[in-house]
Amino acid sequence: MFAVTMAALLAAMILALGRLYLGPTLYDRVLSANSFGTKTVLLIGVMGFLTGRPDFLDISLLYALLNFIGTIAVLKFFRYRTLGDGVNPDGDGP
Amino acid sequence: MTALVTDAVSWAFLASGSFLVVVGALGLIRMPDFYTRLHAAGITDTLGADLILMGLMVQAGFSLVTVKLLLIGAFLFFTSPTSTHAIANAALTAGLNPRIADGAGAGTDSAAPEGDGK
Amino acid sequence: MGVDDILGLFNYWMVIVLMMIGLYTVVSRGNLVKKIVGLNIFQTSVFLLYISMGKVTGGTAPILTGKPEVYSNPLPHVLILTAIVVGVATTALGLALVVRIKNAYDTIEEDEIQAADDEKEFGDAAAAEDGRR
Amino acid sequence: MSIAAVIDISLLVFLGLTAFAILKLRALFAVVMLSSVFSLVSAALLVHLDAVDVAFTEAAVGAGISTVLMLATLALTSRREKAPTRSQALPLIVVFLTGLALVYGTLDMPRFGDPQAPIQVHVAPKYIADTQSEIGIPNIVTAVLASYRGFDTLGEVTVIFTAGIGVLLLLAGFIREPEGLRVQTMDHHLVLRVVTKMLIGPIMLFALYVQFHGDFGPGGGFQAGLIFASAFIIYALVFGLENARKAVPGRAVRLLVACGVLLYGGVGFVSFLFGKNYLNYSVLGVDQVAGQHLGILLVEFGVGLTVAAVMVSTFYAFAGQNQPISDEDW
Repeated sequence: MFAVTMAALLAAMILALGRLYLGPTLYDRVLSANSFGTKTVLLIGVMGFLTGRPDFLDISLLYALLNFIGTIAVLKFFRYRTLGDGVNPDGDGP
Repeated sequence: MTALVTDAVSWAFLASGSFLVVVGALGLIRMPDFYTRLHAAGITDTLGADLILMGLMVQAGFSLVTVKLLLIGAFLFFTSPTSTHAIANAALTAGLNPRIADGAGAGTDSAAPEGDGK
Repeated sequence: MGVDDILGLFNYWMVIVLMMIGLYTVVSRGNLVKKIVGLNIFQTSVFLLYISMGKVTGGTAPILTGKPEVYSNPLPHVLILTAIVVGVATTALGLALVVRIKNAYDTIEEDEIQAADDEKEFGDAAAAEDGRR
Repeated sequence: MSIAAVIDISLLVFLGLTAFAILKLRALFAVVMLSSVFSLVSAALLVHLDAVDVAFTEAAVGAGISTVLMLATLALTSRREKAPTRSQALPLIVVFLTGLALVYGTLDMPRFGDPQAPIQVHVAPKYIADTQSEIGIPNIVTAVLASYRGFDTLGEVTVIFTAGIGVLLLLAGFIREPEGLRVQTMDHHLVLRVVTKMLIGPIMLFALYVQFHGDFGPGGGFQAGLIFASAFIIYALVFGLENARKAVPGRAVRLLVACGVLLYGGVGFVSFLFGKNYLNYSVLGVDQVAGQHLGILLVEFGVGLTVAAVMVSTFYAFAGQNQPISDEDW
C-alpha cells in the first residue's frame, strides 16, 4: 500500500513539475513549487515507512516548517522588488 | 485481528489521500487559469496531505513517530493555506484578473506571461 | 551486459547526465546567475555519485539500532554533509561577486562584460578592430 | 525490479528532467523555482540512499536559504537571461564527448549496492564496529564527523568562515543606512505576520532539537545552524531588515562567526594541554566515552554557531543593498 501511495505522489510530482515548466504566469510557478514541497514532505514520510525505519521524519518536519520561507521571499521579491527594506522609486508597491 | 483492522483503516486513509493528491495535481495541470489552479492545489495541500499523514499515524501506533507526524500535519495545516493566501494576494494586487465566463480576460498586463513560456 | 549490469550502473550514468547538463549550462550560457545554478547542478551530481557509491543493498541508514543490521557506508555521508554547507557558502560568495560585477559593468552577461573590457582597452569597438589589424 | 529500484530510477529521472528544464528556461525566476525543486528531489533521493544526515542538510539548505539568496541576487541584478549569441555546437560536442568518456569509465566500477566494493571493505567497517564502544553515540555519521575526522570538519568550518568573510568584504562597502527610506514591513499582510510570529518559536526550538539530538538521530551543528539562520531570515523578510538588525545586530553576528571557529579550535587546544593529540576529546571527561560526548557536543555547538552566523550575516549583506533594480532588468 505504501508503494501505491508512493506512486501516486510521484505521479503528482511529475504533474506539478509540468505546471512549473509551462508557467505561464510566475504565480503558477510559485504555486506549483509550493505544492511540490508538500508532496516531498509526504514522499519522504512514506519512504521512511516503506524502508521500515520511520524514525527519520525530522526531514519532513523540517520541510513542513521551512517550506514557506521561499514563498514569503518570492512574495516580497515581486511586491517590493527587494528582500531588504529598500523603497520603490514610485514610493509604493505596484 | 487488530493488525488487520489497523491495516485496513490505514490503507483506506492512504488510498483516499493518494486519490486526492493525484486529483489535485491533475487539476493543477488541467485547470484553465491561475485562480482555479490555486483551488486544485489546495486539495493536495490540506485534505490529501492530512489523510496520508493520518494513514501513516494509524500504522505507527502510539510512539514518537506519531507525535512527529502530528506536528508535520499541524505545521502543514498552518503554512500551506498561508502560502496559498499569500500567492493569491500577490497575484491579485499585481493585477492578474480571474478568467470570467467565455474565456475573456485571462490575465492582464503587469502580471501577464513571463517572457519565454517554454 | 545484462539487466543487472544496467541496473547496477544506472545511478552512475544518471549522475553523469546531470553532471554534463551542469557543465553544459556553465559553458554555453552567458548569464552569470545561470552559470552558478549550473555549477550547483554539477555539485549535486558529485554528491549523488559519492552517496550512490556508499549504498549497500539491503542496508539501512548508519544510525545504530542495537540490532544486528547492515549499514550503508557512513564515510561518504560525512564528506558530503559538510560539502553541502560549504557549497551554499561558496554559492553565496559567487552570488556576491555577481552583484559586484553588476555594479561595475551594469550587466551580468558574459559577452557584454567582455565587450566592455575590450572597449576600455582599445577605445571604442572600431578602434579595437584597427588595433588588432 | 524491486520497489527500491523503481523509486531510485524514477527520482533520478526526475532530477534529470528538472536539470534539463533549468537549462532550457531563460526566465531566471523560473530557474530559481526549479532549482528549489531540484533540491527537494535530491533530498528525497538521498533519504532513499540511506544518507539521512546528508538529506537533512540538503533540506535545510534547499528549503529556504538558497532560494532566498538567489532571489536576493536577482533583485539586485537582472531577472532575464539574454539569448545566447555564440554557437552552441562546440560546447555540446565537448560535453557529449566528456560524458561518453565518463560512461566508459563507469563500466569498470563496482555495481550499485555491492557489499564487496572496495569502498565498503576498508575504514568504514571499523567505524561501524567501534563507534558504540569508543564514542558511545548511535549516530555513526556524527561520530565520524566530529571525532574520528574532526580535523576535516575543522577545515570545512574554516572554509565556511572564509566564504562568509569574503561575502562581507565584497558587499559590506555597499550597505547603506536606510535613512529617509520608508521601512517596508509587509504591514498589510496580517495573516502572514501572525503565522510567521507563531512559527518562529517552533523553528528555533526545532533547531535546538537538531543541534543537541544530533548524536542520536539525523542532525548536528551544520543542519541546526542553517535552521536557526532560517528563523532570523524569515523574521527579517516579514518584519523588515531594520527590525531584525535591532534584534540581532550585524556586529554581534560577525563576532559569532569567529566565535564558532574559535570554540572548535579551542576544544582541540584543551586536549593539547592534557598532553594528548589535537582534537582528542577522550581526556575531557572522567572516562573516554564521557570525554567524547562532551567534546562532540562542544564542537558541534561551535559548528552550529559559525554556520548560523555566516548565513545570517550573508543575508544581511545581500538584503542590505539598496540599489533598486532598473525597469529594463525587471
